[in-house]
Amino acid sequence: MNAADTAWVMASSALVLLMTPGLAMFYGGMTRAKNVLSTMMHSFFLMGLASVVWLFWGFSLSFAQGNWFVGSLEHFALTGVGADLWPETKIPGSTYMIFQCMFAIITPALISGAFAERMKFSSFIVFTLLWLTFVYAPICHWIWGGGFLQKMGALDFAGGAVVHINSGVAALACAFMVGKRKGYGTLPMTPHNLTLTLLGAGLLWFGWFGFNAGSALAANESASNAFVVTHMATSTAAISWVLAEWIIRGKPTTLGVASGAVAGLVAITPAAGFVGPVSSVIVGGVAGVLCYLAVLAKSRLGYDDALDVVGIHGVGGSWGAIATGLFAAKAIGGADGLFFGNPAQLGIQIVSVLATIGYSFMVSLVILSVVKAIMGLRVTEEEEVAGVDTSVHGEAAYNL
Amino acid sequence: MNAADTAWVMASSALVLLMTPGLAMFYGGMTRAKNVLSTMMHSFFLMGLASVVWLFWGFSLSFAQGNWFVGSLEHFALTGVGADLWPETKIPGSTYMIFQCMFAIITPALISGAFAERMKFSSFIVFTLLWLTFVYAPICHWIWGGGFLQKMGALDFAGGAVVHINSGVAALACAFMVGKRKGYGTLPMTPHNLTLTLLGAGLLWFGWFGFNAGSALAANESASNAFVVTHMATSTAAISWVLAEWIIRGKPTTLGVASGAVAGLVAITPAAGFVGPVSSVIVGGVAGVLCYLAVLAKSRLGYDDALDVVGIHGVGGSWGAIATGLFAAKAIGGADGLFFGNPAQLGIQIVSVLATIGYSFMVSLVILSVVKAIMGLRVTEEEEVAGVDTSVHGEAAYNL
Amino acid sequence: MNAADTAWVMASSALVLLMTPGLAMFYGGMTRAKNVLSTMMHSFFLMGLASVVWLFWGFSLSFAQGNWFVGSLEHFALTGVGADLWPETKIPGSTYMIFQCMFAIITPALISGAFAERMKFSSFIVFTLLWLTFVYAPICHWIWGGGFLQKMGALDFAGGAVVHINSGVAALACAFMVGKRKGYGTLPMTPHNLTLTLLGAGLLWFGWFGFNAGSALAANESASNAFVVTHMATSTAAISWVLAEWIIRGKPTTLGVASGAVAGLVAITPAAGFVGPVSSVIVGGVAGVLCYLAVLAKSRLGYDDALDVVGIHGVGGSWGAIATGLFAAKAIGGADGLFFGNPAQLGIQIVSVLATIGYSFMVSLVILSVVKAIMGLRVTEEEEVAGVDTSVHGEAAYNL
Amino acid sequence: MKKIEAIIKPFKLDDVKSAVTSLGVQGMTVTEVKGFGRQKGHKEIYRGAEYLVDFLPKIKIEMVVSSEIARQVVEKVASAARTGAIGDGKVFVTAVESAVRIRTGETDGDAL
Amino acid sequence: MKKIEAIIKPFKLDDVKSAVTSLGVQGMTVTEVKGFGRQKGHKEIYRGAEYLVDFLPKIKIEMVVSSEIARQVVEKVASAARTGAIGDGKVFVTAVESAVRIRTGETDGDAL
Amino acid sequence: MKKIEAIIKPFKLDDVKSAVTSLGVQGMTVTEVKGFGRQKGHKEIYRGAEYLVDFLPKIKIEMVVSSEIARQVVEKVASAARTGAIGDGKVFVTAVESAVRIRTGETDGDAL
Ligand SMILES: Nc1ncnc2c1ncn2[C@@H]1O[C@H](COP(=O)(O)OP(=O)(O)O)[C@@H](O)[C@H]1O
Ligand SMILES: Nc1ncnc2c1ncn2[C@@H]1O[C@H](COP(=O)(O)OP(=O)(O)O)[C@@H](O)[C@H]1O
Ligand SMILES: Nc1ncnc2c1ncn2[C@@H]1O[C@H](COP(=O)(O)OP(=O)(O)O)[C@@H](O)[C@H]1O
Repeated sequence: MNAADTAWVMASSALVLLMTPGLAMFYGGMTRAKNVLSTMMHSFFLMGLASVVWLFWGFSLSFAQGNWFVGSLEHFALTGVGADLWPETKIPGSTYMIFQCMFAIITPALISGAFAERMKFSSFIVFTLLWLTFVYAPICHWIWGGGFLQKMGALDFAGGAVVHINSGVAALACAFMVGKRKGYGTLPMTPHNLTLTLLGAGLLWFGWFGFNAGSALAANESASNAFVVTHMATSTAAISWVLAEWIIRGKPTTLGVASGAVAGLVAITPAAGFVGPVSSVIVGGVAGVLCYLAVLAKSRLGYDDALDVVGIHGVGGSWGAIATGLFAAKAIGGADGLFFGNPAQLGIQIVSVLATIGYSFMVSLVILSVVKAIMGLRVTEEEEVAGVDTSVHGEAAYNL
Repeated sequence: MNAADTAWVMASSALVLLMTPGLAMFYGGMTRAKNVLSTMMHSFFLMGLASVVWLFWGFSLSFAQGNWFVGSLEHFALTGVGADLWPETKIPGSTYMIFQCMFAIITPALISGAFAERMKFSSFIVFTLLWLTFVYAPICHWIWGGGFLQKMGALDFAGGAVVHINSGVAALACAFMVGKRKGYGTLPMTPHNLTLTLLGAGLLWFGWFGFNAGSALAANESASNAFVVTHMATSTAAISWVLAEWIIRGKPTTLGVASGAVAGLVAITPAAGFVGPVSSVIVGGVAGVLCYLAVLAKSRLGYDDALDVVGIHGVGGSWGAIATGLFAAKAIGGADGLFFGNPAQLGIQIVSVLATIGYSFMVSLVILSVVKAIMGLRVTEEEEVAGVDTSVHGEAAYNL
Repeated sequence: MNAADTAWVMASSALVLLMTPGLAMFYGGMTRAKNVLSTMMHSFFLMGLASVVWLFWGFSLSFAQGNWFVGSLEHFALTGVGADLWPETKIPGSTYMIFQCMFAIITPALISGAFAERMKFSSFIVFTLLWLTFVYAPICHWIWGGGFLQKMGALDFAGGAVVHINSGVAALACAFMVGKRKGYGTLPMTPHNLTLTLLGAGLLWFGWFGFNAGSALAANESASNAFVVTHMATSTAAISWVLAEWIIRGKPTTLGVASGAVAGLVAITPAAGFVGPVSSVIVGGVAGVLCYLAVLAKSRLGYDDALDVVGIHGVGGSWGAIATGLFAAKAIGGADGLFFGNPAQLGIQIVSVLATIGYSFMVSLVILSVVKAIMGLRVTEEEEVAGVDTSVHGEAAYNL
Repeated sequence: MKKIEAIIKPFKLDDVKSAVTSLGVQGMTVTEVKGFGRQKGHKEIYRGAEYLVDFLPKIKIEMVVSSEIARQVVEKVASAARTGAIGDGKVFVTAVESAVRIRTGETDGDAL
Repeated sequence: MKKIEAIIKPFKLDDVKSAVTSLGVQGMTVTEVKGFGRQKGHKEIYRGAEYLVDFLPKIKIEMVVSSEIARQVVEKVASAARTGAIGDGKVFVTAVESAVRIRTGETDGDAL
Repeated sequence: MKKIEAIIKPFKLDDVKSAVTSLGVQGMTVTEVKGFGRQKGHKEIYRGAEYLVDFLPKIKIEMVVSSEIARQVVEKVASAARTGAIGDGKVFVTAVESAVRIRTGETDGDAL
């Protein structure tokens, strides 16, 4: 065991855990005051629920030896995952498992932005249980657990496809199936507390160093490169989103700087171990503008993805996966992309994007249809008007 | 010196430091708006006060060689605590000292939840000074500094007795001696800002990885196990508290998920180095339900422990200490508990719980009586009605 | 490469990055509700802007081999800064670069407290771009990049001069050039949300362990000492500020404990690698009182440094640099100060303070004059009365 | 002149505003209030302790208008704010003796 | 009909509500206000700068009731809100010309 | 007695308070309100979606005073609150039938 690597991956695991409360703040600030708790509850409850799923079968289905599609139940309840080194790393299996656990928490938490302010809490629980099992675990296995995309040579350093495309596409399915918020498009639905959203963005940026640089699974040069390009892509995306909106709408906004930063973090995620700093500036710069335009386009397309999971994670993640196929450089991460003379890699990346989109969308739709048929997906109209916080959770966020 | 271990314990120290601001948020959000600053002040002022006590005599009384009961003044003002390795570790003495310092900050900060919204600030300072000296330092010495409980073989990985039972029991003494808040039981005393409480819970969960996994004092397999079981017990407790209240009161709440998480963190603290992941799920699952019931019972018992320190830290810590005697497994931490064929360990754990409860309660009562006699414990009724923030601290939290 | 050192400096970089959102909270809570977003925007936008400057020319001008005054463009766009070890360290160049990047973000963010609630956003951007290039990079080079102050033997462990005196003095120039807020001295300008300020102070304290202990660039005894003295000076300053105001104004405040902590963090920054724990208590104790008095004096001096950058960073940083010349001890950091028999060091420290003050003040004034002439520095009076948030950024922080 | 005071459900504010603007009402003042009435409140639960919140969020609109149009305004407000569900609120009319526009010093009818 | 407007100390709200409910008052509207009067305020201190806050938090209750019971209501409110300490507040009575229940269109007495 | 109700710009509160205190007014009640009128609002932008906010923050001051000084108070308030810019606000006067000081039970003139 390498103590330094273990220390780094443990620290990274803590950082990634913190991203979920960070996300809760980021999302919570954007909802109306009457729904902030229910929105944060999605993230906080998942910190519990997804971990227990992970412990019992999620990790095993994702990472135990299996077939091209999914793992097995060999590591059910973490059997055989402990002090021994995880293959091809110098860290204990338990460290590897817990690092990955944090990814399984935040991915469904990201989706929850799509159905904020109206989802039924019990249906959310059932949906998530099924989704982690039938969508997250297989896709995770495809790319990181020895599945077919990994065998094909798809590059996804820290979860562009597994986490972001996956959650963005599932969010689209949710937005369709759950339907629009009452009054969407006519009532103002302005963020109720942007300081909370900014705080969340700050915690996400901080935690994401664990997400990306921790994915090197060692405290080495690769981790250091991932750290640098994560920061630089994020910085550039924060600026480029603000510049784009300043030009298009006339005002540079704080929600824009926060959203741009998240867009940059998303886009660099698959590329972090493969591209250098100057490339990362391009990846981030494009991500900021692209995701801003995607969010603007939403109102035209007419679905109500309340907190823009599709526009930021779906679009940003897809761009990142493709950008990895463009900017990857052997000197950095052992593989070349199109601009370094290897067009094949771009093809592989596109396959991984399409496979993820197709599978995640279809299976999410199926799960949602089943849940809808059995127990419904939304709170009642009366509960929605009164606010989900008091009607479902029996609490009011503020008594100032 | 082992650089990786030192890096890990320094990172853990920073994490544990952050728990005290996290606690300030967690507590502050639960008070009424007119008392939030005074509540947060307890935690923030202790970050200063307890550290200075620690530097001069607290660390020495806890960890310098002494007798069965208490250390000595050998390390007064940190004499002899510097670059040299701390015995039985590969980290500098200064690193060991500062890690432990963070525990001496948060323990009295935890107590402050019992007397929130009415304690006199000057009396709080005097109480804390005496309490750190006459309660914290001895109990810390008993268990970690070479005192009689350590010699008996009591297991307390990261502070179930030293930190949680100790603070929970002292909190009970405070609730008795300080008395109920004016209007308790008749006026509504609802949390004024649950987003603050959730943020605090998130920071506590994050910081607690330092608390528990840092207590291995090395970046090794034991730390990794502690990390994993901390996370899993917390996850389970967060869920089990919510399920319990959902069944009993009909609503799953965000204050419930936050409280459950803290209950799980507390309960796994003594056990973190000794039990495996499946056991941790049981430890956490029981903790969530048990602490919820303890909090419900409070209203029957009729003392006003404003922020439920007794119900969560007292009860959760005691359960954790006993659970360590049940679930400890030699394969994990070198000692077996009842369920692994060693009933003696359970006996030792019970002794450590009873000793901590008895000593902490009695001496806390004595200290409080002395402070009450000399300077009183409460603000005036007028100050209490107006709110402690403006009347004692001359500030209002919000001018929105 | 030493993996443990690399892990520690990466973790420290993440911690220092978090300080800027922390600062945004700390500052944002102190403004009026109508200007909180614009104030936080300064910090968040700089997380983007300063990083891009750093990547392209900032790092190179600061740290590439150059002359006594400034570096060169040798490392333009990070050419030659990657996996290879950075000279005299055991960490990759990329790790060293990103750690330093975080300092280049927070320094101009600190300045922004002086012109909060009235600065024009576009002028802020131009000012910052010029300031990083013509003020930050040279001074950084003088002290850490091989420039004349480093050659003279000036001691600045983690940025007393580079970060704090520098930003404090530039803040004074800004306060003069931008002018007072409308209504300053007659209208009440009370903090709108002190819980946000306390949260910010907590994050700053946490992140500062990376700032100071990370500046050892290794997970060694020096880092551990820096960690300890950082914590102890901060603790003492938090207490001493509160005691000073309690005596002078009759109330111990939470804004006082937060401000005192920051004053202590600032003062110990240059000294962290050179002084021992008992000295650190003196450094912090003096800092708390001195900065409190400096803030009180402001109202007499008649400039409107809105969030007290001069009083805390300018005064605290200067005291810290001088204190380093007093309390430095060879046994700790290889150099003695006046109290350990080496009066020459004090002289060198004073030279470094004066050089930083003189250069930073003059060049900041020149930059501000140029920006003022070309595009003006302030929002219009109407925008200021309405609040910068809605008028410049088109957003309202709170819709509760 | 009459002062028309309407207590309505918060999400009806925009409808009421448009309705009265069409009658030529050029100004109004809006306050967030809590209402107690026939509409029942909800329970809030904190760590198992239940609180009955019987004050519900409402919006109070105040408009001073000339006596001639007062009746019409009342009708428009009432119909715009109606959902038919309990808790829709009330409209009250009181007499106003005089009015001043601060900016210009104009009084009464001209001040509105 | 009369409108009874009471400015009271915040923690007396529940007492006043129970007192008037017992007289058959079925609705009221409550606003958080700041009061300035004989009761003195407090100083706030931020980094050493002192601000005198002479506006204190109060609650304003508005109830429209039939003229017959108005006097009784005023008395009940005043006695329920009394602590005897300075700052207890005031009760004002004004005439209301008409009232409408938005939900049903009922008017005047029936609307209350 | 008269109730004087003034809607003013928030930053004029202190000026108005001093102005009327000099006339012997000893109490007033202040509410944060939102005003809609000739003064136009601002646009807010969230992730590119624009919202027109036409309700602006204002302060409502209510003072009950004896009929004799009512006219003077109105003038003082209007001149203290005037900036000359659009949105300065209004002053309305209504009749008050009776007043009670809760603390003592004093009524009418003595209650103010
Ligand atoms: N007598 C009253 N005086 C003042 N406000 C009232 C009165 N009765 C009701 N209200 C206000 O009107 C709101 C709606 O009244 P409620 O009785 O719940 O339903 P409805 O308007 O359908 O009869 C209440 O929440 C309260 O704010
Ligand atoms: N003339 C007035 N007009 C309107 N409100 C008043 C008036 N006088 C007092 N108030 C309100 O009543 C509250 C209590 O008044 P105060 O003079 O402090 O004490 P008391 O009611 O005991 O005489 C004030 O805070 C204010 O809100
Ligand atoms: N008819 C009215 N009834 C009640 N309040 C009004 C009325 N007209 C204006 N107001 C209030 O006065 C404020 C200022 O009015 P506005 O028309 O913007 O400017 P001005 O006072 O300069 O004419 C509004 O924001 C609103 O609060």
